[in-house]
Amino acid sequence: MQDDIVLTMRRICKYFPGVRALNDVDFTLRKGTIHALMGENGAGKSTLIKVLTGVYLMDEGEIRIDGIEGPVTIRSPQEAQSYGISTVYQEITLCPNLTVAENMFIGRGEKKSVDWKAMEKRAGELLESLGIPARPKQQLGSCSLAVQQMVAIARAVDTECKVLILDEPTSSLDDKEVAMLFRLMRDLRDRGVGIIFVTHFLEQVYEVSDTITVLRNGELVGEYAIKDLPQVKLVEKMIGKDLADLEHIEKHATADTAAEPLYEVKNLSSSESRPFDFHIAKGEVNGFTGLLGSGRSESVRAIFGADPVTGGSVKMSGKSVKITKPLDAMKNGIGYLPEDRKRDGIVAELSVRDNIILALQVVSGVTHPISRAKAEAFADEYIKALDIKTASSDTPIGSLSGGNQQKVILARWLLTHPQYLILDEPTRGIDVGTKTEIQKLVLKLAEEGMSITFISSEIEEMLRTCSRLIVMRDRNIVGELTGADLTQDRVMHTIAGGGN
Amino acid sequence: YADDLIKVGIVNNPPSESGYREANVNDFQNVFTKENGYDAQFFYSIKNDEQLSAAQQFITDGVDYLLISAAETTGWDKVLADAADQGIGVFLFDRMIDVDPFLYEAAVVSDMAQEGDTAVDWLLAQELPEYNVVHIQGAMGSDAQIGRTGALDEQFEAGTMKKVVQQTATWDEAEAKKIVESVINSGEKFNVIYAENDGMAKGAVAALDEAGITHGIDGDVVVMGFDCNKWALRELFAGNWNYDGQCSPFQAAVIDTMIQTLEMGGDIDGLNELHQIISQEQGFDAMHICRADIATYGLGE
Amino acid sequence: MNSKNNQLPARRREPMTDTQLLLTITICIFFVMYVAAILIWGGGFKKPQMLFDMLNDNAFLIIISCGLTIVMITGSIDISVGGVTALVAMVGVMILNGTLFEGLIASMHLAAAGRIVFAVVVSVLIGLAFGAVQGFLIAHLEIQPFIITLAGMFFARGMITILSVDPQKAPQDLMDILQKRIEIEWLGSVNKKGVLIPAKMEIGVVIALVIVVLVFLLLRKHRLGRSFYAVGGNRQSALMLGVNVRKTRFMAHLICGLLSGIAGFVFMMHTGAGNATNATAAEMNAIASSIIGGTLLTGGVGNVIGTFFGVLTLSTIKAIVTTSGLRDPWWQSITTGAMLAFFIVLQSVVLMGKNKRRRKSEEDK
Amino acid sequence: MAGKKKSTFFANNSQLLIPLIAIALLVIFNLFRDPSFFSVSIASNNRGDPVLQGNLISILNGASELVILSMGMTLVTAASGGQDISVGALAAIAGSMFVKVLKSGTVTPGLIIAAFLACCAVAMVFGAFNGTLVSVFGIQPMIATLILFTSGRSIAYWINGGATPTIENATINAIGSFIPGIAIPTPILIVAAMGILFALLFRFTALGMYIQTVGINQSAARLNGINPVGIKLLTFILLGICCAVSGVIGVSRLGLINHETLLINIEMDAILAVAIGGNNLGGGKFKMIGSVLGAYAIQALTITLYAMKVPSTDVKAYKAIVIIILVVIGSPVVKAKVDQLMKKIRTGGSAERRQSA
Ligand SMILES: Nc1ncnc2c1ncn2[C@@H]1O[C@H](COP(=O)(O)OP(=O)(O)OP(=O)(O)O)[C@@H](O)[C@H]1O
Ligand SMILES: Nc1ncnc2c1ncn2[C@@H]1O[C@H](COP(=O)(O)OP(=O)(O)OP(=O)(O)O)[C@@H](O)[C@H]1O
Ligand SMILES: [Mg+2]
Ligand SMILES: [Mg+2]
Repeated sequence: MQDDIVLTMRRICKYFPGVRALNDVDFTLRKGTIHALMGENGAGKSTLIKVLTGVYLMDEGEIRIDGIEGPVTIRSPQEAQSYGISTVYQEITLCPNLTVAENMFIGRGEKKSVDWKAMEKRAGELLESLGIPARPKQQLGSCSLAVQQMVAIARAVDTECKVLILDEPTSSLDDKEVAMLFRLMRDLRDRGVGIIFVTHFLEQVYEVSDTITVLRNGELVGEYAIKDLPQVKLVEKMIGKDLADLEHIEKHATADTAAEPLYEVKNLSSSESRPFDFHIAKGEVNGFTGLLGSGRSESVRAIFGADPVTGGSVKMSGKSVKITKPLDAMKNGIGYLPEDRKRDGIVAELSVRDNIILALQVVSGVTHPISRAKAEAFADEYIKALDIKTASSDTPIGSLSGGNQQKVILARWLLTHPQYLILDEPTRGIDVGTKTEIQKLVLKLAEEGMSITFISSEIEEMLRTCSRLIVMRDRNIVGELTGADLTQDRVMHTIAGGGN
Repeated sequence: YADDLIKVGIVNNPPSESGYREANVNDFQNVFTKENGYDAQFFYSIKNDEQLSAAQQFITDGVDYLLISAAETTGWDKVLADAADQGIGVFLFDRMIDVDPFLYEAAVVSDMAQEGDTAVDWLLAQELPEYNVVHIQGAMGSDAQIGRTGALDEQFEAGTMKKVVQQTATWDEAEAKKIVESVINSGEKFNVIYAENDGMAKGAVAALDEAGITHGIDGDVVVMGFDCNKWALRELFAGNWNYDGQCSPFQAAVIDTMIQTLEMGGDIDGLNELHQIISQEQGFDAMHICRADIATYGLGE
Repeated sequence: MNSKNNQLPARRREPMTDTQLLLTITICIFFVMYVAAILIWGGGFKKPQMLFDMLNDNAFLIIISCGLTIVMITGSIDISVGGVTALVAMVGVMILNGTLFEGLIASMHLAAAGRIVFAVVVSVLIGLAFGAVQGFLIAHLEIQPFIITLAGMFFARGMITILSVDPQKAPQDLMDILQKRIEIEWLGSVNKKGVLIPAKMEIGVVIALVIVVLVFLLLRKHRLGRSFYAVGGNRQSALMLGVNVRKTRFMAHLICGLLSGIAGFVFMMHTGAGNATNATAAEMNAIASSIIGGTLLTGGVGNVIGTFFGVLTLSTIKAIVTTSGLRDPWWQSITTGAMLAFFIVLQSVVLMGKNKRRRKSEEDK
Repeated sequence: MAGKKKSTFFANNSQLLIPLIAIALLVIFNLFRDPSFFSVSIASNNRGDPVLQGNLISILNGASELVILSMGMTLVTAASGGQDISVGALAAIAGSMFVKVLKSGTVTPGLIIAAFLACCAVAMVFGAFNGTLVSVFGIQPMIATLILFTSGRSIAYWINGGATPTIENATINAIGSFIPGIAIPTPILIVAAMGILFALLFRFTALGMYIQTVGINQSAARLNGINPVGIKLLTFILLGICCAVSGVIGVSRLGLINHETLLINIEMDAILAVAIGGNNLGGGKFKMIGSVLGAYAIQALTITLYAMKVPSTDVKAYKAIVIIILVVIGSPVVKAKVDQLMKKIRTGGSAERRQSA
């Protein structure tokens, strides 16, 4: 083994029923480098990581680790930790019932007894130094998704490790937090740690990585030095074809926002949100923007009746309607793709097919079951249309890759043909190719007359799709931007408090 | 006024268990009333440990007398010793328990072994050409089961009767039916059903009826039960069953008298060395039973 | 964002977690109920002995409830605890009265004390055996705990009657040793004859209390104890956090088995009797006690102090019904059910109210 | 293509493996032990009507209440991820109501129907009580149903106010044993009817999907317009109806109700049936047919042990051993090990195929 190599994986194969998740994949990690692992949704990135950390047992191949004679077999994450591999998994894997401090220390070290004082002190220091807004004694379940993600990162970086693995750590972080994370990563790199970094944000890859390995359909495409692989090339390698039109999204003519609104609400409030006014015209795409925790999600949840509605008067196409629970909203042609896919979106053990038809089924009513044949047809249609990677429509959605799960949920709502669709972070965890596809899809649907509210933590994405942005701060609407005001600067300015 | 009343704690089995128990519970509820000078607390359970707890709490609660019909025959030593420490008089009723006789004032019980003997003697007197017995037992470990099983076991051991099957149905009618059904399915010959209470006999008979096997007077199978519920005696009267063993549920009056004697400062006399008072009981035969017997000795409605 | 950063980690009291709240409710209701019982029914409740009675009668239940709490925290269940308790009690009695292992005991020339020690060892071994086999099947073969432990219960109950259909009784001389009670003069009361009877507590209660403390420490301070919570909170996550999930689940069942074994011996010390219906439905009471004390069947949440008060609460409900002078048999269990219903609904309402309030207060911030 | 179909069938129904293995093992065992175990004969009962007889009939007949309860239990388990331990008590309450109404006058078919409706109504009310505690108050099912488990049989006794009231009536007898002229025991027919009703319910509504969704992810269910509270409540009410039907069967078998022993301890068997049927007791996906097979397997086991004259007190110990053997065979881990072995054997074959392609 070469001196600076900490980890080699050779000819790794991993099969799932009906899927070849990894096929003869080689991977090499060097000391003191940040190595980006790239690929489309379902390319096998997470699987490779899980094989490396003993969550899955590989079917073939060998793993060698610096300082250890011969190939190692890693049978559990615990063993992986003992080899100095520290991991942040894609789906947050912490225990919601334990405190923040415990989550950072459980399963580590050899000591048999738990020293709460010392542990909480250490956790407090760590949280503070990383600027994570959480208290050591706080129950993890009461933290927001972003904070949980940060805690997972804090745990991983605190471990004395040779290899640090970060599987999409940035998907729910804002720019500031991402910057902080990168500082940390560089610091660790300088101390000789080898870092595997997975993300779908290309800019981030180019910001911190030294090397890139690309996977496609479970196969290795190649390993490249960052300077040898410009962004366009990378995308080509990932999706396997030339996609020149990727960046070309033609924003459609701004819908007539002054026209009779399709949906309009005055003083809407829910148990979670403050009263606000909102409206959207037919064929309009608008969006809520703001910092993490500024109340974007709570606002759209109120529109959909996802949280108990406490007040407000709603009009659809000028007529007063009552929307207090999701079913009301669905009956009025509103669809809602929630931001927390795992908690609010997928029904893990049900098949992809059932997950796709779920909302349509509910709208049609319990006494009108969708026939098996029809369901098959719908499922096949959307699996094809959205290019969902799944062994079959019978596969439980839980075993799909994160990005593909998201597509299934999107398919679920598209199938109901809503008049008004709310998308809360629909592109989280989605690969670049598909992200663009989704943006295009949004615009196409709007052109066809659907009204869409689009929320994304990536401001560029929103600028590209929305014709009106509602800016939120501290759970209040603080501004609204349209037309020429739709620039990154203006948005940041408004968010920061210079608007109004 | 509570001071003039004699405080008694009565630990019994729940009346829902059987017609026999219902009669027994009613008997005690009717005798140990305010009008008769008692402040009575009742506790019902078929679980021995719950009965033990309740008895212990009655003791702490300061009752003057503790009346017990135990679910199981063992486990009572310490409770009764505590009662003695506190100067509480203990009476056992209906069922004996396995303790030192000096720990209680008197036991007013049925002699279950004798009930079994009476029934088995009756059976032997029938002089059947052969005895192939299906024996359905009550809840294992209860005084009634032990006594009624003992007599039959002797015959099995002596070889005078053949044990086709011996199973407990835990006083459960439906279970009894299943047991007999399985015997019928196995094709084994039997001509006696000895069920340790009426309900189980009824369950057994239902299985016979379904299989087209006749029973009762002139039937292929002799049916025997215990407890003398009115409905069971009617079956006897109709000739569907052959024998029903009586088990008197009425012990309250006797205990009442003894308590009154003790309260007057008297002594309870005429007890045997086990401090027992045995209820007078008999068995009924389908050939001899008359309507008056049903009215006099039948339990329930 | 910045202001949030500075404000949040500030040292302020953590809001009560659901567990702590449930624990508080249970303890409060227990005391309220007990005081009400003293005021309304007086009599026995005025004497400290009533509390000791409850402890004496339920020492075994406290022990198995501790075991169940552990198992439930890991998100599992053990239905066999009552059966194992009864089996151990039966075996213990049969060892003491010489029907079981007669030859072995004779060959070892065991005196009274030796016999008791032998019974203790066998009790513990039976408990461990049940725990180990069940734990192995559940943790390593990943079979649903309910099936395995229900089978365990069937097996234990079946073994009892295979060992002896007839009730067994331990010899009085040995019971005199085992049933020695701790007498507390100053908590005693005067009986009808004017003699002072001290309050009496059985050895089993001491064992139970020690176990409560040990389990508390295990759950709070030991690595294994924390792993129980992690595994119950989210098994997959716990695995990925580096917890040895299999070993943790195995240990939970092993400890639970061990505790059922000890509980069996304590039960035997209490009654000195072995019979088939011993500790009937004890598993249900143990589950109920744990839940009332704030343990969730879904795992990850629970504590053993709550369980202890859960047992006391259940037995107080029963004691109130027993001594309140209800004449009609059906009203006794209907009242028990109604009190239970009232209790758990109250718990749930307080919990929901708290969660609502928490949301409100966050809103106001 | 056909091969693919087949493999998906097994993949979809792999959970039925355990009950099917159970039944297969029992059949093989009994064939070796005593082939006449399976003989079914037609006899005439004491009223002169033809009836089917034999161990198979006893198994099918005797399991009826258990099968019906396990159907309902499956739904409750799926939706709420917990189990109802009050089913035996609730059946006793329902049976008690049935008897109460029947005793109120002369027994006519009209009265029987009225009695049945009354007992269904009562059982549904109590089911709704359990369901409300679970769905509205968020109480764990096992503890919520502990209330009726504790007091249900007393309520049953209280309704009738007597120990073991009996009803002698030919129609009732027909419900519990045989309808004159039909040789199949009526309880088997009732089970079939219930099965068909449930099949129709799931065929003509999307209830199955609703229940599974609620059981797997309540939050997602709510956000897709399903009312989890309503669905859970509904499953408890359906279970209530199952309790009522099995209560009526239980009462009719002997024309008597013993409030203390009617369907005693059946809750554990019902839960066991659901689990043996391959359903996850933590809720979510379910297959009712699995529970039904599981229930029959349990009954077949009991009857086999009875036929072997194992003392009924000891039956439990043997039952335990058989159950353990079964679930070990069906365990996912053991299955994976076997799969690995099979794969090793098959890799040789597939390599050849690849070469030929
Ligand atoms: N447990 C599993 N069972 C069955 N199939 C699985 C399982 N886990 C992953 N797969 C399949 O393996 C393939 C690779 O998935 P993986 O999660 O590694 O993708 P990924 O590259 O991480 O994608 P994403 O960017 O969406 O996270 C997918 O097709 C997925 O459906
Ligand atoms: N001041 C606060 N203190 C504690 N928690 C907060 C605070 N503000 C928001 N949160 C929590 O943070 C979470 C995120 O809030 P919300 O979803 O409304 O924000 P958002 O603008 O949609 O951000 P994002 O979707 O990017 O997380 C919510 O669960 C909310 O309860
Ligand atoms: Mg992934
Ligand atoms: Mg959000």
